[in-house]
Order: sequence, then structure tokens, then C-alpha cells
Amino acid sequence: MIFVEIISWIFIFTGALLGIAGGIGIHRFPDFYSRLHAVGITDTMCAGCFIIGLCLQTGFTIASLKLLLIFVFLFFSCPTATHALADTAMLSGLKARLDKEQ
Amino acid sequence: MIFTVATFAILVTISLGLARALMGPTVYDRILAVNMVGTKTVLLIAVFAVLSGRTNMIDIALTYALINLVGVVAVLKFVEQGNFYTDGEDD
Amino acid sequence: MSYTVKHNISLTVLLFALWFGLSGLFDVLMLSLGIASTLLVVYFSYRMDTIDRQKHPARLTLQLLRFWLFLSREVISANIDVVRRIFRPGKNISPQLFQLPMTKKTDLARVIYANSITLTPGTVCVKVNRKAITVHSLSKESADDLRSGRMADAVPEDERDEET
Amino acid sequence: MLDTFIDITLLAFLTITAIAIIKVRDLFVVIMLFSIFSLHSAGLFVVMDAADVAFTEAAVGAGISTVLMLATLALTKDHDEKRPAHKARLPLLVVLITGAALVYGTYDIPSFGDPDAPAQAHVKPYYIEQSMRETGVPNTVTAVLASYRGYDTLGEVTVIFTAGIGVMLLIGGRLTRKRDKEDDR
Repeated sequence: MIFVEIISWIFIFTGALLGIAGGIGIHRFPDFYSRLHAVGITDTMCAGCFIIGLCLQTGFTIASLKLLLIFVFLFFSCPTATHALADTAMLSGLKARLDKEQ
Repeated sequence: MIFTVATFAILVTISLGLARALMGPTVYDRILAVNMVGTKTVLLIAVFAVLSGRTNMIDIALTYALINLVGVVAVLKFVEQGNFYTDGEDD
Repeated sequence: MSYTVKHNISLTVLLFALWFGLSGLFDVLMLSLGIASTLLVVYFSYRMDTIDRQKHPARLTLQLLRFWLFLSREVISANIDVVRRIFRPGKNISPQLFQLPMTKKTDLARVIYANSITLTPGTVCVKVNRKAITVHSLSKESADDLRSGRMADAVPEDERDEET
Repeated sequence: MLDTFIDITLLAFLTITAIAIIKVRDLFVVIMLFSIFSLHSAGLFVVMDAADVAFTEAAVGAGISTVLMLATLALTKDHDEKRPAHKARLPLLVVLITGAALVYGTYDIPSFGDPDAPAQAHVKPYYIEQSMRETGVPNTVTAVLASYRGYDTLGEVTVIFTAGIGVMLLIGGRLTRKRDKEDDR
């Protein structure tokens, strides 16, 4: 049991670190389009690690099923939201700051 | 113990997102930050529910994850209509 | 048995499983209420004509599972890459905006392809249509990785679906 | 201890968001900030163990009302709030006095979770003990709302339903007409 506990701690801790990394990322990156990628971290792996860690904590119950459902919904809605946002920004003429040496 | 760390980390992330939402500079940065805060709040509620043993509370996080989807569809609809937001930068 | 009937049945089973998973109640009154609401929703979706419009990707199940494994590996490695770029001091990113040819023929495969590009941090699909995908990527490396077509090859597609 | 910490942090976020809502002129950003505000409130309600209120806040506050406000914004032309022509001194005074009176009122409220409070003393033990047997609903709050106060809730739902129909007749009619015109072109 202590084994499962430790694994779930590792997952939650990784999720916490990734969340903070994403939070720092949206302040470190210079323009809107690159910030999208920083938010991508918090939407995908950070959320995933948290959910897996919590599932290990609750064990095989209805609660873990609900947690997995949350994960699935986030997994489908987050990229859609990101794409909609990027598309709108592009339509409105917001320029991306690109690398000059390409 | 680990839950304290997790809650603390999520709150830090939310505050970073909130700072971006307030600073801008463009409208899209703000929407992006709001999205992130939304996801983090779902996680915060889930973590708190498991932490306090009141697993019924996970339903709220689930509701919000679903509502998020509805919100995204609403935003998409406006994008499609084209009268959603057409200016470039604000401030 | 026609396609619609089969689809209605699978939808009913799926919805009821969802209801049961969310409520976890066993007594007769609640179960019958759950069945009633499931049937009501199936009837509504039948009336709203959503069932035939969207093809059920049941034939792709095995391929989809393999794809999800591939995708989760990609997502994890992309995450590590972006986190490294966040903490590397100085000039750490080289943003690119480029077009990829659209190799998929059905709407479903196009959506899966574009969504998986967005889902991996470091690349975001900005615009998608029948001919091409416009992608914004954080670095030259991830752009080259997408250009190599690894992601496009991994996306499952059922060629028997009619082209749209 | 952790509860108190989360409470204080979320309340601080709420204050910051509220100030930002007042400052920002762009209405779209205001709607986005409103949805953050609702989310933080929902989080607060969860920490205070008020699951049903948190449910409503997450669904109505963060979800439906955001969508409705976005829809309103799409129907209107101006996306920027106009600066008020004069300073709102008198309203500020009224708000301050009301707020002070409310804060003064909180001193008489029994503390959070006090077992001797009037709300805990009269009918609540009965509901907690008997509601499962009498109604068969697992959640006590739901049992009270939908069974013991069933007629009351029915009345409320009727009011909301009527209001919804009214709004749909007003706005929905306009939307269809607009679409018809576009088809004619």
C-alpha cells in the first residue's frame, strides 16, 4: 500500500511542478502565440499527472471513474479551446513574433 | 502533506495566471489566462475533494469540466459568425 | 438490422453506463428513473437527427488505442522539451509559422490530426481546412518533427468512410 | 489550517478580480474576469462544504451566464464600456454605508459550524435523521429542496421557466429574422 502511496505522491508532485512551470512560462515567453504552448503544459501533462495521482489515492471507486471522466473532458475541450483562440487571434490580425533566421 | 504541496502549487499557478489576465497586453492573452485558471480551478476542487475525503465534491469539478466544453462551443460559434472580436490589440 | 438501430442501441448502452457510473445507485426507483432519462435522451438525439450525421468510429477502435499510446508518448516528450525551454536562460525559443499539407480525407481524421497537433505542447494548429494546416511551433526542432510526417502517419483513418 | 489558507487566498483573488473588473473598459475582458470570479467563488463554496451552492455557481455563474453575456455582446456593436461622465460619489457613499451595516450585522451571526446556532437546532436534526427513510434521496439538501419544499421549488422553477420563455421570445425572434435576411441576399 505504501508503494501505491509513494507513486501517487510522485505523480502529484510532478503535476504541481509542471503547473508552476506553465505558470512561469506564460510570463517568460514574449508573445501570445508562444504563451499558448506554456498553457499547453498545464492543460495536458500537469492535469494528467494530478488526475492519475488522485486516482491512485482514491483507489478503484466511483470517485476515480469521475476523475478519469474529468480528464477525458479536459483532454477534448482544451485543444479545441486553444485552437479556437489561436484561430481568432490570427483572424483578427495579431502578428506572431517569429524567429528571423529561418 | 502532499496535498498541502499540491494545493499550494495550484494556488501559485492560479495567481500567476491571474497576473497574466490582469496584465494583458492583448485580449487574447487574457482569454488564455482565464482558460488556464479555469483548468486549475477544476484541479483545485478535485484535489480538495479527495484531500478532505468528501468525494461527492468531485461532481462539481466534473460539472465545471463539462461547462467548460459548453463555453468553448459558445466561443467557437461566435468565432464562426465572425462578429466575435475583430480588433487587434487593446490598451 | 439497420445502421441507425444499431447506433441507437450502442448510444443507449453508453449513456446508461455513464449514468450508472456517475450515480452508483442500485435501488429500483432510481434505476428505473435512470433508464427513463437515458431513453428520453436517445429519443431526443434521434429526433434532432444527430445520430446519422456523425459516424461512430467503432471500426477504428484498435487503431485508436494504438494511436493514443503513441500520442501520450509524444505529449510527454513534448512537455519535457517545453519545460526545458521555459527554464533555459537567454534566447530559448525560435517560433515558426508554417503550413503542412493535409493528407487526411475524412472530417474525423482531420479533426483528430489537428487536435493532436494542438495537444502536444510546442505546436499549436492555428488554421485548418481541406488542403492544409497552419501550425505555430515554439521551436525549429518540433516544426521539423511535424514536417517529417510522423504524426500524420500515426493518425488512424477509415478509408471506407465517404470523402468529404 | 489548510482550509483557512485556501479561504484567504481565494478571497484575495476575488478582491483582485473585482478591482480589475471595475478598472477594465473592454467588455469582453470583463466577461472573462466575471467567469474567473465565479470560479473562485465556487472554489470557496467547496472549501466551506456547500456542495449544492458550489454546483449552482459552477454551472450558472461560470457557465451559462458567461455564455449569455457573450451572446449579448455578439448582438451589440460596442465592445467598450463608455467612461462615466461624472464621478459616482453619492452611490459610493450609499454602498459604503450599506456595507458597514452588513459587516456590523455579522457580529450577531453565530460562528461558522456552531452546533448551538438556531439553524442547526430546530428542523435540521429531523431532516438529517429522517430524510433518507422518508424520501429515499441520498443528499439531504436535495431531499429538502425537491421533497419537503417541493411546491416551493416548483413555484421557483415556474418563474424561471417563464422568464426563460420571455427572453427567448425577445432575443430568439431577432436572431431568426437576421438569418432570414442573410438568406435572402
